[in-house]
Amino acid sequence: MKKIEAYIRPEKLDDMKEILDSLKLNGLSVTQIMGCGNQKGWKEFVRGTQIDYNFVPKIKAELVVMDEQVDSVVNAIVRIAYTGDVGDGKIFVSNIENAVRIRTGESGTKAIQ
Amino acid sequence: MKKIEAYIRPEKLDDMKEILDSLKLNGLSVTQIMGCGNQKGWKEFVRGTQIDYNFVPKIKAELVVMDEQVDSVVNAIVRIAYTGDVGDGKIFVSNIENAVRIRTGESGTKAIQ
Amino acid sequence: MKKIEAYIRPEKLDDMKEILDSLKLNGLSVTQIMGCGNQKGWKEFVRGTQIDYNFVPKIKAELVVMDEQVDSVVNAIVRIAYTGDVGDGKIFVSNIENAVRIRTGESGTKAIQ
Amino acid sequence: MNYADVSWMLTSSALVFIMTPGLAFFYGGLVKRKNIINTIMSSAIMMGLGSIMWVLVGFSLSFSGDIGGVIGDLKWFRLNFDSLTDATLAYPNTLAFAIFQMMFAIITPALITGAVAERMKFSSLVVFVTVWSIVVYYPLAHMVWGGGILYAIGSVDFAGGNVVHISSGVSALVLAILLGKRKNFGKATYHPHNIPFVFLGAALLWFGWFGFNGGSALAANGLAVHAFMTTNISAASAMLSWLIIERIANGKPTLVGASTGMVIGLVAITPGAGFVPIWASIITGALVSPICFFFITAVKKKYGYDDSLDVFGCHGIGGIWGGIATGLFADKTINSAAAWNGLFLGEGALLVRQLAAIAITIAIAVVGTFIAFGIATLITKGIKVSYKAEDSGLDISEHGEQAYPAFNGMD
Amino acid sequence: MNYADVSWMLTSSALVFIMTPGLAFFYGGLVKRKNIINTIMSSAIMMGLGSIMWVLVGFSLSFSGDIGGVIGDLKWFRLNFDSLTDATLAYPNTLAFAIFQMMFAIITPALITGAVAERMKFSSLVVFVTVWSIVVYYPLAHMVWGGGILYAIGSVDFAGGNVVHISSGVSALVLAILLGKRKNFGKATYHPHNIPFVFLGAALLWFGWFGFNGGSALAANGLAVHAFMTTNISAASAMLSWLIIERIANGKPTLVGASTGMVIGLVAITPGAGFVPIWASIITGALVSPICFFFITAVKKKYGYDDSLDVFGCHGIGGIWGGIATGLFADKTINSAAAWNGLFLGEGALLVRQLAAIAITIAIAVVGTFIAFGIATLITKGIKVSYKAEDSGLDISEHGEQAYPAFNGMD
Amino acid sequence: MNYADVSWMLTSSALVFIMTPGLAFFYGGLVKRKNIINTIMSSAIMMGLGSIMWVLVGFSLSFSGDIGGVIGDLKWFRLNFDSLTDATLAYPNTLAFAIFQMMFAIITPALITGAVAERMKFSSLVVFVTVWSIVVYYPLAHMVWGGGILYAIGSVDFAGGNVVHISSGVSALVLAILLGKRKNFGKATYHPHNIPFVFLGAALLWFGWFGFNGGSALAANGLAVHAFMTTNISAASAMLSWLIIERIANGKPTLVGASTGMVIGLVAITPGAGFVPIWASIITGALVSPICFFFITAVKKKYGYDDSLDVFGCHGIGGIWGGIATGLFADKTINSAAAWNGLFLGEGALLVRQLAAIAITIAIAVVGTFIAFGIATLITKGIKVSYKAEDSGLDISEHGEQAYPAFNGMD
Ligand SMILES: Nc1ncnc2c1ncn2[C@@H]1O[C@H](COP(=O)(O)OP(=O)(O)O)[C@@H](O)[C@H]1O
Ligand SMILES: Nc1ncnc2c1ncn2[C@@H]1O[C@H](COP(=O)(O)OP(=O)(O)O)[C@@H](O)[C@H]1O
Ligand SMILES: Nc1ncnc2c1ncn2[C@@H]1O[C@H](COP(=O)(O)OP(=O)(O)O)[C@@H](O)[C@H]1O
Repeated sequence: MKKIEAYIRPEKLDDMKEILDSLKLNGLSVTQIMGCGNQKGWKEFVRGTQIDYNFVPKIKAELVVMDEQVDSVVNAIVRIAYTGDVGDGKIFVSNIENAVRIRTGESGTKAIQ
Repeated sequence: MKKIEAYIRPEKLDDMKEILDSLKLNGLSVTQIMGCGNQKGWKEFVRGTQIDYNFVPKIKAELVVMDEQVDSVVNAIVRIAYTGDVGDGKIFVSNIENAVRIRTGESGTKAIQ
Repeated sequence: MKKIEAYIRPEKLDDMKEILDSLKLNGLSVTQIMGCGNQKGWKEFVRGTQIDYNFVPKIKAELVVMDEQVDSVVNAIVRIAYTGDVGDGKIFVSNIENAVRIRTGESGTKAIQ
Repeated sequence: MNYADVSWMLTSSALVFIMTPGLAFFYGGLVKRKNIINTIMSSAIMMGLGSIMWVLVGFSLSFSGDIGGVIGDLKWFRLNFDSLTDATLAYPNTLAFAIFQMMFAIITPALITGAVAERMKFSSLVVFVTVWSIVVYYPLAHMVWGGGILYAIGSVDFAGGNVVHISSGVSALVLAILLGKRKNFGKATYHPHNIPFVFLGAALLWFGWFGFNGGSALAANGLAVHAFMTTNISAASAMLSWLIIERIANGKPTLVGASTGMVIGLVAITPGAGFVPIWASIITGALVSPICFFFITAVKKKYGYDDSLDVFGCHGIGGIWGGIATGLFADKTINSAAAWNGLFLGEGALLVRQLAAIAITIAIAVVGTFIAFGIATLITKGIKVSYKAEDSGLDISEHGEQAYPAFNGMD
Repeated sequence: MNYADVSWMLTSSALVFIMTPGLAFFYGGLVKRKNIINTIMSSAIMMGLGSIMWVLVGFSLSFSGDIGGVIGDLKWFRLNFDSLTDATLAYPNTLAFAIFQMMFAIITPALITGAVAERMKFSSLVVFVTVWSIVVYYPLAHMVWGGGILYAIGSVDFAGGNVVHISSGVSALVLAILLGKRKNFGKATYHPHNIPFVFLGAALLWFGWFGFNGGSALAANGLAVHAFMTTNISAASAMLSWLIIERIANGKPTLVGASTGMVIGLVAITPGAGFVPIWASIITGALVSPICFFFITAVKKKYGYDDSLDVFGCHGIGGIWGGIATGLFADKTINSAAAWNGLFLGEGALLVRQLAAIAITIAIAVVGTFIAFGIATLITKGIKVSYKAEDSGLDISEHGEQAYPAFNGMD
Repeated sequence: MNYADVSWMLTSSALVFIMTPGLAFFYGGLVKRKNIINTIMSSAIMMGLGSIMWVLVGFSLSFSGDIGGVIGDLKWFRLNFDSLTDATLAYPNTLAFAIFQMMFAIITPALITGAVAERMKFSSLVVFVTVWSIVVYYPLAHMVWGGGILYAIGSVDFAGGNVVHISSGVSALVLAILLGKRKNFGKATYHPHNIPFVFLGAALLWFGWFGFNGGSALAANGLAVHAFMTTNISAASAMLSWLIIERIANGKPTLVGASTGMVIGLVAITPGAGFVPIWASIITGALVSPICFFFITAVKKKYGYDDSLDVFGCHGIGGIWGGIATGLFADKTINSAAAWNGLFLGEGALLVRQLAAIAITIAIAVVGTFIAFGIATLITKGIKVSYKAEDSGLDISEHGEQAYPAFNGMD
C-alpha cells in the first residue's frame, strides 16, 4: 500500500470527491494547512501598512491506496488540481506497511478495499 | 521506529490519552481532519434546501513508537475507537527512519523513549 | 527523498521561514496540531474549578527534501526550535518514494527542486 | 414633536442604525468563510454612502416638494431647511425625522446585496447602490411617505413594506438574474460558515426593528406602543411557524431556520405594524413562513435563479404578503391614517389599493434595477468577478483581507 | 404614564429583549463547540414561544384579577383589555406594561436551560418551558407584581429577584438532578469553546439590565435613575470581587470569571435596585461573588449534581442573596413601596418577609419543576438524548447543523 | 432636567456603556489570537474599576467644588450630594448626569490599552489606569466640564475631544514608548485575527456614540438631535474617505480600513458635534482619514514607536484635528455655549483657545502618564511581560485562558 499526500489549492477540494467515485477508492482525509513554496505568500495592507503573509492556505489530501492504483490516482489529482499558475502544489508518495479497519479489524489491503 | 496514524471519531479523543498512560508511550499528536470513506458524509437542510456534506469531521492521531510496540498500540486504538458503525476509521502503519528530540538532541529510538 | 516532520512550539513558526531561505529549500507545509508528550498539558480554572487540558497546541511542519539535505535541515530546525524546556518537540524522518509537481508534471527529485 | 418624542425618535434612530451591522452579520454568517469580509462590506458601505447621499440629496428628493407625485425637489439640498434643529417642528420639517429616515435609506440598498453575495465586484456594487438609491429608493420614499402617488391613492405602508422590502426584494431578484449564477451554484448552494453570527445578526435586526416600526409612529405615543407589540408578535409567530415547518419537512428545527423565521416575521409586519390588531400580527407572522418557505424551496428551485441569500424569497415575498395582510386586517380605530378597514372588517377598498401599490412598487424596482445595473456595467466594465476570484474568495480578491487569518495555522 | 414614560418603557423593553440573545451567547460560548447551536436555540425558542404565550394567556394570568392570591384569571386573554393602546393608562392596564413584562417572561425560562445544556432533548425542553411558564412563572409574577400573596405579605422585589432569578435558579437545580449528568461529567466539567462570545453575552446582559432594573420603575423618573446606578455599581463591584477571588485562589484573573462576576452582580441587585442606597449596592455586589464562588466550587463539587453552566450557583444563590440584601439595606426614603426599612436601618420586619418570600418561591419552583418535568417526560418519552447524541453533539443530533462548518477544512 | 430628558439621558448612558465592550471587540479582533482575552480584559476591567472609582471619588473630584481650576474636592465622596435621585435637578447636581459621565470615565482609560496590547502585564495595567484616572482624567473632566480652567479660557469641547481622545491618545503614545516594543515589532506589526470582531466593535462604537455625543446635550432637545446627525455624518464621511485612500494607495478597500475610518470620524466630531453645522461635519470626517492615515503609515514608521493598535494615530491625532475643526467651523447660533464663531465664520478667538486647550491637555497627559507609569512600575515591579510570555501569548500567561480552545482540535 502507498500513501499519497497531495498539497493542493483549497478551491480544488470539491473536485477531489469526484476522484474517489471515478476511481472507486475507499477513503480520503483532508487537512487544512498553510504552505509555502514557489508561491511566496501574499501581501495584505492593514491600515495602510504592508504585512507579508509568508504562508498561503492549502489543503492536504491523504489517500492510502493499493500499489497498482498509485499512478491513476496521482494522474487524476494532477488533472483536477492543475491551473498552470505557481502554487498548484505537490504530490508525495510513500510506503504504508499495514492498514487496519477499526470497524471490522481487517488488516492489510483488505482494510482499504 | 514506526509511525501509527489513526483516523478516528472526534469523540474518541478523550480516550486516546489513556492509551498513552496504559502503554507508557511517550507522545502523541492530534489533528482535526475531514474524512470521507464508507461513511459518505451527511445531509443538512439550510432553509429547507438539502445540502450534502461529503466530508465528516474526524481526528487524526499520530504516534511514533518503537517497532515492538506497534501491535499493542494498534490493538489498543482499535479497542477504544470501535463502535461497530460505519465511520469508525482506519489505522495506518509506516516506517520512520530517524527521530530527534529537539530539547536534548538525542536521536534514534532514544528520542521517543 | 525524505520527509521531515517537525512538531514544534507555535511561536517558532516565524523562524521556520528563515530555514527555507537559508537552506534554499523549495517548500514547507504547516499544520496546527494538539500534542502531548513529556509536557503533560496544562491547567485552566473555569469559575474556580480546575480543568485539565491534556493537549498543548503545537505546530507540525512538513518538509520533503533530498536525501543529502536531511541532516542540515534537521540541524537547522533543532537550532531554531530549541528552548531547553520540556515541550520543545520532536523531529521524525521518513522515506518518500516519489514526488510530483502538479504545475509542471515533473516527478522525482525534480519536483522538489 | 415634543421632547418625549425627541427622546424616542433618537432612540429609534439608533436602533434602526444597528440593524445594518446586524444585517452584515446575518448575511456574513450565511456565506462561505472566504466571502464574509466582502459580504459585511457590502452592507457597511451603505453606512457611509447612504448617510452622505441622504444629507446631500436624498432627504430633499424624498420629502421636499413634489414633482408629479413621483419625486421631491432639491430645495433641501444639504438639509438646509429652516429651523434645522427645532425639535418641536412638525413632520417632515425636522431634523429628527431626517435622521430617522436616513437609517432606512442606509439599510434598504444593503438588503439587496445578499442576493448577489459571493460573486459581484465591489466597485460595481458601489455604483449600483448609488444609482439605485436615486432611481428607486428616494422616489418610493416620496411616493409613500412624502405625499406622492402611493399616498394619494390611499394605500398605506406603516414602516416600509413597499419602500424597503418589496423594493429591495424585487430588485435583488432582478439583479441576481442579470448578474448570473455562482460558479458552483446547484452543487453547493449554501455554505453558512458561522451560524452564531447568523443568529447575532437576526437578533440585532429584531432589536433594531422595534425602532424601525415603533419609531414609525413618529412619536412616543400609543401607536408606537402598539407597533412595538405587533412587531414582536409577528416575529415570534413566524419563528415558531418556520420551526414547525422544518420539523415536519426535514425532521429537525434549525437555528438558521429560527433566524430566518424571525426576520421574515419582521418583514411581514412592517407595512401593517401600526394598522392591524395584535391578533392579526399573530396570523401575519404565522403565515409568512409557509409562504416564504415555499418560494425558497420550490419556486427558486424550479426557476433556478441564484438569489444567494434569498433576499427575494424573504424580503420580496415577505413584503408582498405583509402589504396584502395590511389590506386584510387593517383597523381604522387603531390608526386613522388608514381611510378604510381591511377585508376582514368588511371593506375591500384598502386591499385593492394595497395590491396596486405593490404592483407599482414592483414596476419601479424592476425598471430602476435595469437602469442601475446598466450604469454599473458601463462604469465598472462588467459587474461580475472572475471565476478565479470566486474560487479564491471575494475577501482576498476584492479586499485583500482574510476574515480569520489565524484559522489555518498562524497565530 | 406620560409620553416620557412611554419613551423610557419602550426603550427599556428593547433593552430587556436583547438580554435573551445575550444569554444565548453567554451560554453558547461556555459549552463545547458541538453544542452551541442547541444552547443558543434553547434561549432563542423563548423569543417565539414566550411572546405568543404571553399575549394569549400569560399577561392575563399574571395581571388580570386574582384567584386566591396565587394567579390571575383569563379575562385579558389575547390582551383584550380596554383602551389597549392608551399610553396614558395607569399600570397594569396598559400595553406598554404588557410589553415590558413580556420580555421578562421570555428570558426567565431561558435562564433555566443553562443547567441542562449539552444533554437535554430539544423537544422535551420546549414542552418543559411551556408548562413551567404556566405553573411557575405566571403565578410568581402574579404573586409579586400582580397583587398576589407575596405582595400581600409585604415582601418586595423590585425587578424580579424571586420571579426571575430564584425561580429559574432553583428550577434549574431540580431539573438538572432529574435529568441526570452528562456522560463525561467529572472528567471534563467545562469546555468553554468561545470565550469572546461569553463576554459578548455578558456585556449584552449588563447593557439590557439597565432596562430590566431601570425600567422597573415603570417611569422615567428619579427611581429609574437610582435603579440604573445601583445596577451598574453592583455589577462592577461583583466583577472586581470575583477577579480578586480568582487572583487569590487560582493565581490569575480570567475573562470567564469577569463575565460571571458581572452577571451575578446584576442578579444580586435585581430585587433591591430600587430600594437600597448606592453604597449598599457596592456591598451587595462585593459579597455575591464569594457566596456564589463557594457554591460553585465547593457545594456543587460536594453534592456532585451536574448544573452545566451554574444556573443554580449564579441565579439561584445570587437571587437569594439579593433578596436578603434587600431586607438588610432597604431604605423607605428611596422607595415608599417598601413598608419597612432594612435591618441596617433598624427594622427586621422586611427581612423576615423577604425570607418568607424566598421560601415560598423555592417551594413553588420545586413543585412546578416536578410537574413540568413529568409532563415533558410523558409527552416526549424521556427528556435526555442518547449517549451517542451526546458524543456527536446536540447540534448535529437535535438540529442537524454545525455552528462553524468550515472549522475543520471546508470553505 | 425634565422627564423626557431623564429618558434620553438614561438611554444615552446605556449607549455609552456598550461602547466599552465594543472597544473590547474592536481591539480584540485586531490582535493575535493568543492575545484577545488579555485585550478584552484590559477594556472590561474598567467596567468594574471605573464604575467604583467614579462613585467613590471620581464624580466628586470632577464636579464638586473647584481647587485652583484644576480639580474638584471630595465633598461628594460616595455620591452623597443632596436630593440624590431628584431627576429634575439642574446639572451637575443630579444622579443622571453622574451616570452619564461615569460611562466616559470607564471608556477613556480603556482606550489607552490598545497601545500597549500584546505585551503589558495585566497587574501593571490595573495600577496604571487607576492612577491615570486620578491624575489625568478627573482633572481634565473638571477643567473642561466642571468649570475649571479650560472652561474658563473659553475653549469648548462638546463630548470629550480633549477629555477623552487627546488625553488617552497622547498617554497611549507615551506609555507605549516607556513600555517598549513587542518582540517581533517590525517583522509582523499587525495580526488582526478576527476581522468580523473588529467590525462588530466598530459598529457598537458608532451605535454608542449616538449617546456619547447626542447625550452630551444633556437633554432631549434640538441640540441632541443636531449632535446625533453630525456624529453620524462625520463617521460616514471618514469611512468613505479612508476607503478612497486605501483604494488609491493599496488598490483595495478593506474592512479594517472601513472600521478604522468610522472610529476616527467619530473621534474627530466629538468636540464639535454640538457646535459645528452639518456641512462642516462632512469636512471634519473627510479630512480626519488622510491626516490619521499619514500618521499611522508615515510618522509611526519614521519614529518606530510601537503603538500596537494606533491609539495615538487614531484618538490622539483624530482628537487634535477635531479640536481644531471645532475652532474652524463652530457656529454660535447652533450652540451659544461657544462664545465665538469659528475661523470660517470670521472669528479667530475660539481657534486660539482650542489650540491652547489642546496644548494643556497634552501637557497633562504626558506628565500624568509618567506618574502613573512610575507608580505602576514600582508596585508591580516592571510593567512588561517576559519574552516567553509574549511568545505563548498573554491569554495564557496573564489569564490562564484560551479564547477558542477548540480551535486546534479539542471539542
Ligand atoms: N518540499 C515540500 N515539502 C512540503 N510541502 C511542500 C513542499 N513543496 C511544496 N509544498 C507544498 O505545496 C504547496 C504548493 O507549492 P508551490 O511550490 O507553491 O507549488 P508549485 O511550485 O508546484 O507551483 C506549498 O504551499 C506547500 O504547502
Ligand atoms: N484510504 C484512505 N486513505 C486515507 N484516509 C482514509 C482512507 N480510508 C478511510 N480514511 C479515513 O478514515 C475515516 C473513516 O473511514 P470509513 O471508511 O468511514 O470507516 P469504516 O469503513 O472503517 O467504517 C474516513 O473519514 C477518512 O478520514
Ligand atoms: N512519539 C510521538 N509521536 C508523535 N508525536 C509526538 C511524539 N512525541 C512527541 N510528539 C509531539 O511532540 C510534542 C513535544 O513533545 P514533548 O515530549 O513534550 O517534547 P520534549 O520531551 O522533547 O520536550 C508533543 O506535544 C507531540 O505533539
